[in-house]
Amino acid sequence: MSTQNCTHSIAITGSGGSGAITVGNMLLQQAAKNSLYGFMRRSVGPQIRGGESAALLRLSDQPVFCPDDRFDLLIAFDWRNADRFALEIPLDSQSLIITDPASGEIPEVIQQSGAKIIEVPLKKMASAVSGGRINMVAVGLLTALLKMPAEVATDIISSTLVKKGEEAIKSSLDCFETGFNYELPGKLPCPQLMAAEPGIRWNISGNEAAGLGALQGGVRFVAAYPITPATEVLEWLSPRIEKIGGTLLQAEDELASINMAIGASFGGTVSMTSTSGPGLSLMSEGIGLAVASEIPLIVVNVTRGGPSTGIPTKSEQSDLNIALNGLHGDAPHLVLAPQNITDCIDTTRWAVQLAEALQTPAIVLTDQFQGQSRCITPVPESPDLAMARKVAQPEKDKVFERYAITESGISPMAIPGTADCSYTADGLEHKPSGQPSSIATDHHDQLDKRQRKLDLFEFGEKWADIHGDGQLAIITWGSSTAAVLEAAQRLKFTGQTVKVISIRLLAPAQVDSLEKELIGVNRLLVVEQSHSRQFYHYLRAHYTLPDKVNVFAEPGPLAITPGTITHAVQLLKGELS
Amino acid sequence: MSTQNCTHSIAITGSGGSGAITVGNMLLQQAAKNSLYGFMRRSVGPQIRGGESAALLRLSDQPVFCPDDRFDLLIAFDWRNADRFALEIPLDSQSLIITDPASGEIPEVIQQSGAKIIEVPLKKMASAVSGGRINMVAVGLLTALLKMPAEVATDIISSTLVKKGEEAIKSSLDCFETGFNYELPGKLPCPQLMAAEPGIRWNISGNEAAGLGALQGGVRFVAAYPITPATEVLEWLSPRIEKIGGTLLQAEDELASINMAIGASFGGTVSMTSTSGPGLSLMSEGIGLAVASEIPLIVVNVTRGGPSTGIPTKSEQSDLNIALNGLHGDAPHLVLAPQNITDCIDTTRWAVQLAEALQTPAIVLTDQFQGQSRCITPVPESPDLAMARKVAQPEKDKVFERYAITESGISPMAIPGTADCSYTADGLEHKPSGQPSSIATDHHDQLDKRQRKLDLFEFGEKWADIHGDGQLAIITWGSSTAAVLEAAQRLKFTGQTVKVISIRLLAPAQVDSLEKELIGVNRLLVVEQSHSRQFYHYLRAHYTLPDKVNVFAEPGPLAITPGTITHAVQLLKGELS
Amino acid sequence: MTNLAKAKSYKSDIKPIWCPGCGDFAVLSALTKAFAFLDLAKQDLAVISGIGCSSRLPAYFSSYGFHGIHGRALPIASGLKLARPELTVIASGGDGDGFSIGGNHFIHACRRNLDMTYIVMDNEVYGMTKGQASPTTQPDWASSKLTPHGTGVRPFQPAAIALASGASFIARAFSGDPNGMTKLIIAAIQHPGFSFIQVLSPCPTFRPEQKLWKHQVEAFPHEPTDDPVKAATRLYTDDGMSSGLIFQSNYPTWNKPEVAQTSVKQFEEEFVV
Amino acid sequence: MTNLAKAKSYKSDIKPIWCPGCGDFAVLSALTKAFAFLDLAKQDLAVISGIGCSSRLPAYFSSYGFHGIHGRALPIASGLKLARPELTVIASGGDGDGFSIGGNHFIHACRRNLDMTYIVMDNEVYGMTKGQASPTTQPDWASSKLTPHGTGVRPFQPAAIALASGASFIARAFSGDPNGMTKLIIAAIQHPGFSFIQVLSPCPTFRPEQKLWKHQVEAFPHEPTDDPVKAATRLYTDDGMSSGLIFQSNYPTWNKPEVAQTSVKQFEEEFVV
Ligand SMILES: Cc1ncc(C[n+]2csc(CCOP(=O)(O)OP(=O)(O)O)c2C)c(N)n1
Ligand SMILES: Cc1ncc(C[n+]2csc(CCOP(=O)(O)OP(=O)(O)O)c2C)c(N)n1
Ligand code: SF4
Ligand code: SF4
Ligand SMILES: [Mg+2]
Ligand SMILES: [Mg+2]
Repeated sequence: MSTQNCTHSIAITGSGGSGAITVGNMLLQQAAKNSLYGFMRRSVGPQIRGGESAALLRLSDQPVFCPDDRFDLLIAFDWRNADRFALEIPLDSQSLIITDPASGEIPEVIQQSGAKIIEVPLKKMASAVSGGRINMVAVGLLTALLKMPAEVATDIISSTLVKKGEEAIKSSLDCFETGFNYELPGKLPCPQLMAAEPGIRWNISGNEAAGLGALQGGVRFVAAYPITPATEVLEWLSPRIEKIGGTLLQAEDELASINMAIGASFGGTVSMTSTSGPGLSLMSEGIGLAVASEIPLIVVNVTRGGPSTGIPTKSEQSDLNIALNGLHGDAPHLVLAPQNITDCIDTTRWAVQLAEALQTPAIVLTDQFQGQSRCITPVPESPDLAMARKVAQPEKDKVFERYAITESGISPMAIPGTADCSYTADGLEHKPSGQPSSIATDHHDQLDKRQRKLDLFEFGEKWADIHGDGQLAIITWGSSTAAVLEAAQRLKFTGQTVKVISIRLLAPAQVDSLEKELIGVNRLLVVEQSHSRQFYHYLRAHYTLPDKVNVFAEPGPLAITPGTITHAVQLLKGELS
Repeated sequence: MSTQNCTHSIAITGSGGSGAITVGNMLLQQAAKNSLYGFMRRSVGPQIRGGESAALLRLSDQPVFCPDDRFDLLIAFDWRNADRFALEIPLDSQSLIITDPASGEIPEVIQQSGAKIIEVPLKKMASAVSGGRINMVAVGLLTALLKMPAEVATDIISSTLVKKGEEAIKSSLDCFETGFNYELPGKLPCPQLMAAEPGIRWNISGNEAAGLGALQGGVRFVAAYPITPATEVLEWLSPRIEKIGGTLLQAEDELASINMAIGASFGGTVSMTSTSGPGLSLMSEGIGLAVASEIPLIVVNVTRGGPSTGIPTKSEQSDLNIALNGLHGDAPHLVLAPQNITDCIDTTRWAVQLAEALQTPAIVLTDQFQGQSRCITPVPESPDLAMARKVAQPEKDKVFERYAITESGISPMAIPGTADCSYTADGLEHKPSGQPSSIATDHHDQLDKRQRKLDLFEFGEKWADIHGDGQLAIITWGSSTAAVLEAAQRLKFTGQTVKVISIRLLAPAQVDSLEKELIGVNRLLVVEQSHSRQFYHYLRAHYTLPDKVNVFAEPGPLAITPGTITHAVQLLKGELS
Repeated sequence: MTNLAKAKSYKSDIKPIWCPGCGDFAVLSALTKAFAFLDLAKQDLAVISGIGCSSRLPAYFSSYGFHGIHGRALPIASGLKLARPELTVIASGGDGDGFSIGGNHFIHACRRNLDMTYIVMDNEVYGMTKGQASPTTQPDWASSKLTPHGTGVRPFQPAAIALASGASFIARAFSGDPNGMTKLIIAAIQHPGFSFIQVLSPCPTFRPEQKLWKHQVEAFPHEPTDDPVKAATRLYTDDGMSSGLIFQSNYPTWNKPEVAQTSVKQFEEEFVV
Repeated sequence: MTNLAKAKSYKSDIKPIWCPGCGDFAVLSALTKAFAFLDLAKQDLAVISGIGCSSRLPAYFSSYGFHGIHGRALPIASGLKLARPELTVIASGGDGDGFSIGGNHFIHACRRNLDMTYIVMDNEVYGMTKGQASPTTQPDWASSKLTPHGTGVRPFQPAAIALASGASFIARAFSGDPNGMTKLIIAAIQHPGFSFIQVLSPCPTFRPEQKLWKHQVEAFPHEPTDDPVKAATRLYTDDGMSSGLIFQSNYPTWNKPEVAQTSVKQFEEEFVV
């Protein structure tokens, strides 16, 4: 990404049943078909059904993974509970608001923005069509406004509604046309998007991506318990995993699901579970068992607002502490974090491979922001081959020792069905044979071994992504990365260079690698989405940082945007000069 | 403690039923009655009954809370499974071993020490008495060897065995006499203990002490699930709490016990639970609920060897990570650690008071080493008064807001039964009224408030204990403190001064207080009993430390002894010079 | 104050997040009517729940309440009741909350027989997480992506489990029969011991077919019994769609033991050697 | 090889930590005899447990095993069985492990009906933690400091709960009758579905009075039934001290659905716009 992005940010809101999300989805598909890119979040109210919802869309000529600081356009089907959205849809005097005068007065919080208001008789236009719906009028309006071709849009409408029958398609197309041909007294405050390089595009959410990465890595057993915002990982996996010989089971609770995954992995099947904060808490004991008994598995944790039940539908990066340090005893394990929606594929796949290679659990920390958003991206690169589990076979004249002390720290692991290698896995401290032992030397040997296998492993280049260079570095992780990278790009456009380090492998800490990257950096800005500066404290705990460190830590539920980061950098630079 | 301790370390071992522990207990009582002090650990094998056990005793003219580096005397009733003890009973050429030739050859691991072996026909002596037992012969032998008066010993025998009847007492006294009068061809390699200041002594274990501190603090409800080594906290509390109007309930599991404690505390009753690592893992979700819904309670965690089921009967300080960072989301809470057996009273009481004042859970981190050991101590100082919970009453013309935003961060808490203050406690993020909310400003207000109440509270002097002064400081916590303090005392005796800082209040981190104490310190030695340097990483995460920091981190199960610490200090000093 | 106005006084002014037509509205209103009938003082009443659509209940009352964590309504309620026996404690939640993640507390609460009432709004689905199978879901219900072929597992029988676990009051109500439900709730609160009411409470959003329940639910054809054998026989032959009081017995409730009282100072004396 | 020698070949050379006279020795030996009788290949056999004295069982076999965490034997065993249906999976543990902390998995494993065997060594006490009351302990047993007046709670009825939960094979064995136990274990392993055996297995250390069990346990006076009503009737009138097969039925077991197979690449295609 070398030039300034050209993007359009569009919010479509309405109360339940108004079809705002459908509009967003259709525009996202149009973008893909028109060789553009896009990113879409959804925001929903507390009501289970019939509550308000918003599609928060961003279209661009480059891949985008985060929202902009402001919206160019808000199209509101009604104003019910608009105050609940107001903070999520920042508007300014450059913005447009399209609304139907029939939906009543525009709320004060929205008017304050000074955005230009365009009144369109959406309801009237829709009701002129038999079975017409305003959201399809909106698709028409927006397609025209964005100067996207009508044929692409109508194709998408037809194929999307194919199950609803001919009549529904017909009335939707009519509505589309009404909207498309409507003369809007205003245009978007930004230049038209120019098609980027053509080519096949994917439309994928982070939760789907994590599911795909898991299957690519070799996962063939999943046990889990539904929880927002992780359920879609399971919903994507369930009908698919059975088609490649695997099994997904909805368990009675998270205690069952983590322990089922342990049992299946003990049996030689690559296993996972997926959850969010409250479920991760319940899984701690099981994850600790996997550490002690050296059972590989992955836990995809889609973080939501905490603590406790918190804000289930909104995002935060506040499960970092528990992922890193939430196990009792000395329990070294893996923690990885994908950096954007498509990276959910790669990082999850890598997590599976590492867990398998290292016989230890890996926690993949994604979040609601990545998990439940969709993006349009180029087709991701072809994955590495799944790393196969090193399965022990009997050796002549040698008694099999499951927890043998080895130089690499990795012991031979046999799986049931292998003759002459039987053993009992144990979460009690044990001798190399697996027999329980409370003797100091056995404890130390096994503790050393479990640590050593992580310390000695060659993790390679993927531990972090490094972008740019400069004396000022921004260090971040996970879903905050997208906003940081876009901020860096904007800064570069104004001639300011910053180095961006985004850590993918959070545990074990890659001390040498990071400290090498910090050579020449004299000022560090830590960016994370938590209240208690969890990432900052983690960095301090494990790495030697430059003398001057600033922290940009904001809890959810609002997304971190590029502008807030460039602003933080400007402040630093001001301070510096 | 200004002079070098004069202490005797004595190990009594035997296989199940041989009564080794009884010998230790009787000697401990004799010490108390003879105006001495003492400390006794127990070590048991994996067998539930009939396995080997050892009483590891240390008698002194000053209060002692940790074992010495070596043993002066080992009296072994037999040698079964002696290898399992060998590492716990370091002997040297100065040591004595008393053994019965009839129990067979002394194992190689023991002989290697070069200790002087004294053969005593224990079995024969015991069988000369009708119903005689060798352990009573041993009490006699040891009483004489330690030059303690026979009358005190016989009184203790008689009162201990009162339930066993006249005959048992008679034969025990006879055995005692045989032992007492036996001419041992050797004496202890250290001067006779001189009685310290006379006065009433307590004989107490850390688990009992934690129970007592809890009741002093006002705890009147306990729900818990048995787990080694925490069960004795409950066993001490259960028959007592009901005598002061309280309730203890054995729950179906730890999920139930933590949530029952939450329910009871919501009801206005000061509440606690007690557990160890695996149980603490299961409680994470509940503790997080207490944070979010602002319910005070305490969790006394008696740490054992980890990870997973680990080594249930042995000690370690490796639950620090989970205690500090084991909750999902941003979940500020209290973590405290008693520094020795009697401090279990004070720290637990203080934890109750803080939890109540701050409406948040407090985790008290003790461990097997403190919890299951007994000591003889002077009568502890009279406790502070229990801090009463600030219970809200209705205010005229004001709607009660349970989670009102206040300057101190502490909101008014009403309890059921109070008219016009009813509210619904919630672990979902909420408005000041308690009504669920996913709006950013509500989330930020409540996150700020829950953090602020901990940040602004005046914790006073008890956050740490500071001893001595010097440019070299040792920083430690919890049960490692005793060995560190004794090491400091030994160093002082050789003219070397070190400053010892032992942190009692681990969370919230007392940054200013510690950094003030570190002024003038240019070298820091961190001492802890964990493999992954949990305390060291915690310190780095939260405090600015001197440039030169060394870490002495050893996992369990062997106790940290003063000599290993003085040795570490010598190494540092050597390096320095 | 008419009874209806009085019932209303137990409601808070928070608007339920429930979907139009959700069965839980009727449970909320039946509870307020029962409270009014029993003339309970608001401040001595606490409604406790877990997490789920149904578990949103507590905030809709003007009494004390606790909206806890998923599956733990019963432990929180039990702790409260143990600490404050004089309060009227109502535990509540959904079939997922109570029978899936909370199943262990359910069987042990039945055994423990504390004097409280547990109301499970059973819609045979996880409403809050948008429609997965719960333990009470029929094995062939295939509308959840997580169980695309149905669960293939025979449904959990709440009443039979309660009986086997030793519950002393077992009833089934239907939110389509609010008066019957109110009467059962009154009886449950009056019952000294643990009272369990399974309320068939439709979820029109994820189980639209449950709209038919109003044609299917019938009154239990038997008088309530205190004989577990009779109750078991009936339950094992019942289709799960009959409402009414099934079983009531005077099992002993868990009680604080009567012991002579002393002081913490006394315990300190015990440590003196 | 005589049968006895063969049975012995299923034993590892680790010496049990159990107290002399512990009932669990007989369970270990009955299992090896059943394995020998069924001629199971060691490497295709896995014994899974939780934590407790009884849960130490797996390491004493020469087969595969997993000594897991307290209360989770059944999930670990279920995961293994789901992933490797061809293995013979035995879950095992104590009454505390299975009915207290593990109670929820017990009822759901009964429902799920995977083809495995679950053996609970019931000594009505927590042995490993030195003698606390378990769910099956009589309410007036007052020898634990945690319940100095007894639990005051009616005991958990494992067989009745299993029945209400939908288990398809329910038996009670006695470690004082090793031959009877061996036969029941054989039948349990042969049964296609979830087989539950409650073994009365005395703890002479913390429940010395259980030495009397050998005079109290009698064979069930009935033939096994497949009628839950009959089984319930018997169980509700039984004193919990009769041994034998109580209930066996051919409920459907949970099975992997038969679906056409494809490849991960195919799923990738679905994302193409
Ligand atoms: C520990 C944990 N796991 C999972 C969830 C997600 N979750 C919330 S409600 C719910 C199920 C609700 O179903 P039910 O109890 O039947 O209530 P309903 O919504 O149907 O009324 C689940 C799985 C959670 N909040 N916490
Ligand atoms: C999470 C957790 N809680 C508590 C314990 C402590 N614990 C170990 S075994 C046990 C009970 C054992 O009783 P049971 O299952 O009946 O087995 P038994 O020893 O009687 O054979 C308990 C409470 C633990 N290991 N883990
Ligand atoms: S989803 Fe179902 S249970 Fe939830 S509120 Fe809507 S109708 Fe009620
Ligand atoms: S304590 Fe009881 S259950 Fe445990 S090994 Fe001893 S006799 Fe067996
Ligand atoms: Mg439900
Ligand atoms: Mg038991």
